Amino acid sequence: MTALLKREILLSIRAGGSALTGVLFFLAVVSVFPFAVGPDTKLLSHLAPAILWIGALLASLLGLDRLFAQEREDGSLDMLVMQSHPLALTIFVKALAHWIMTGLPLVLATPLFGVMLNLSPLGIGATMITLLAGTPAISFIGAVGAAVSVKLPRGGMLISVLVLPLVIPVLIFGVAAITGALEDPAPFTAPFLFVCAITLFTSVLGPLAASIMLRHSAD
Amino acid sequence: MSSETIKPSIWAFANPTRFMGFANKAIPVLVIITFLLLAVGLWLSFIAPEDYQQGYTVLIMFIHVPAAWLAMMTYSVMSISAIGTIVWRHPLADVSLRSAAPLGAMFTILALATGSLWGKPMWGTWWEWDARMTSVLVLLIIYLGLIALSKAFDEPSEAALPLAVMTLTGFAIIPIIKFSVDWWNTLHQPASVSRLDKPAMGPEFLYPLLIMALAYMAIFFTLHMMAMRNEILNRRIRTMKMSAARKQSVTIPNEGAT
Amino acid sequence: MFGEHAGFIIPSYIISFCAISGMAIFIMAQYKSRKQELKRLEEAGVKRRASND
Amino acid sequence: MKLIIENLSLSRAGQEIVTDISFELSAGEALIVTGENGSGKSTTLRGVAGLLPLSGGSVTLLDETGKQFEGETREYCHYLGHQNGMKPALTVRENLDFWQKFCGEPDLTIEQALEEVDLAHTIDLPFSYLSAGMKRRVSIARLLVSDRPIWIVDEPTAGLDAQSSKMFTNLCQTFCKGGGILIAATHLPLGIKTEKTLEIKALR
Repeated sequence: MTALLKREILLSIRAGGSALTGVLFFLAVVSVFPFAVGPDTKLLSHLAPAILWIGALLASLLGLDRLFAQEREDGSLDMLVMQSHPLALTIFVKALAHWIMTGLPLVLATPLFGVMLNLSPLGIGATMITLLAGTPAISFIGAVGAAVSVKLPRGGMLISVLVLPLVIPVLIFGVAAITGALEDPAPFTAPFLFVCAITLFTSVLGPLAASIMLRHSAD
Repeated sequence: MSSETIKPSIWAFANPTRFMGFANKAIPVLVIITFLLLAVGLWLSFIAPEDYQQGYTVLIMFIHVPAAWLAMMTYSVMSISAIGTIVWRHPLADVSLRSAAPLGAMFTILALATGSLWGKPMWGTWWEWDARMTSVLVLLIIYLGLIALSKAFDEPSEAALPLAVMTLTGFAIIPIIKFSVDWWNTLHQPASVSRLDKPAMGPEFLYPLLIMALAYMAIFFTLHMMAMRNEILNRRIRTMKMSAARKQSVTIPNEGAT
Repeated sequence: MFGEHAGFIIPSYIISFCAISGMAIFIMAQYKSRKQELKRLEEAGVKRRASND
Repeated sequence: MKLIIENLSLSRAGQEIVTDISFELSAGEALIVTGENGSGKSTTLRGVAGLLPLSGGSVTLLDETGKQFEGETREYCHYLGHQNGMKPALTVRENLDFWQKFCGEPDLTIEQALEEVDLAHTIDLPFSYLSAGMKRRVSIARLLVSDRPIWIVDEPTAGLDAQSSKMFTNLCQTFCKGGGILIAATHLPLGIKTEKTLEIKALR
């Protein structure tokens, strides 16, 4: 399994650097917002947690459509499925690698974009922690979408449509936790724990559901 | 398979070889010029008097403004290279475009970083979404996008045309970005960097600035030529490896007989 | 030296220096490794010109 | 060791592709599957490899004492389909190394396996640099780096020249002599003594 993780990471570094592309997309989304809402610093800093979360959400969806489709096209999927390892574990590792190469760079880039959006240091810290806890869930839920649409020639759009509604809870609690950290009456811990719970829950359920899909979508 | 897309007639080694010879001679000269210009520029910068408004932060200007100019100039070099790729399909043009992109990104990042370090004491904020800064940020995104595009292809020669077309498309956006100062409402325009561009700058600031700009240009041309040299070597290694794979497979029957 | 804003002036010079010299060092190191690889390949008997046969 | 296929039926999109296929193979035996295009050769092989749900029948793998092997039959199979299952961005070594580690049961080293398919000199080249035939040979080398008692190969010599096809038949012979079970969809005479054939006729 470490071999799989190593291969996935190697692949995403070689093939055009999906980590760079993800952060770049994040940067593009974040810098589009001030064009749309205007350069009002106060407004931007108020919106910053939401902007960062939406940017991270959209950037995390990148590359999900290739998660299994590419394996299927080059024939690797057959061999991945045939081995004695639990298929769910294989999928878990693939989703984890996807997160390491797209989600994690986003978390690391957050301070920079936070400063640009005039977010306070506390807010930046809270955003980073919630993103760290929340973005894995996107990869795990995304694995289900990727498995469902593995045979479709243009699964990319469909995956986004399928996955986005499912990750809304993560978004709700993630942004709620940041608000909780910044404004006094609102709590931080409760929504943050919800984010963690969703991630843990999906880390088991996502790969399991995806493994059932992949087993039966073989042709 | 993929090697058939390399056309030896176009990729005739005459031109790149001549370029390599030229670069090997030119680079030492360029390095010397760069260091001389930098020495003079820095010396002039540090003996420049304190600005009555900006204090010593005017020192940041001597590295900030050249970086911003170079960020634009690099893009122009890339656009000219892109025309070379599109019109003449000249392989050196693609090499030039590819090697310039990381340098352009570096200068853009430097312009943004030093601008940010200048803005904090002057305006009290690291970042402001004013037209000038945002437009430079967009330029950075374009640079990074082009770098990502250049690395996305398995076969570098296939990337040449898409890269050139994207570069030129990006260039069409640059004037739009420039005019965004007028079109896009910005709260910060009067206090923006553009204030320093006014020609009414005193000679005690103008000369160091111009020399530093020349030094930055020399840095760019030196590094660009060195990076082009690397890229040409890269491609040679690639073709050699590919022919290595073929070559030995031809000789295998003899080995197989033993 | 450099008045009250030295904390901004010095870092901006340091960043510029680090970025440019870092880029230069990277390019030079790349040149060296490319040269070595080329030499290795030539010693292994690979021709530079891909004679299309 | 004995591989028993009984009354195998497979369907795709609700349509029966093959029905009632039965055969038995013991250690060292080879089965050549023939048939016209579209007769369901690939489907049969994928069914045996556990890549398609069976619509009827069974695939069982018994050891010498007649006891069933632990786990699914597919875990004891190497499958070589139409695609090579290699990543163009990785080198030949990285590709094979991954499959060796992922499949477990290491057999030949990567260097030895590549030597077998006459590609030792490509070990550090990116997979994408290779020609189609060489790519195929690398994926044949994959069968050698991990130990599996059953090989299921679908048109293994597609894209290979005469020389390389010969090399592949040699490898198959060695594999069968060593007690392996080989199922191949191919038009090539494999020259294995204990060779059975199965002709699949298209339904409908």
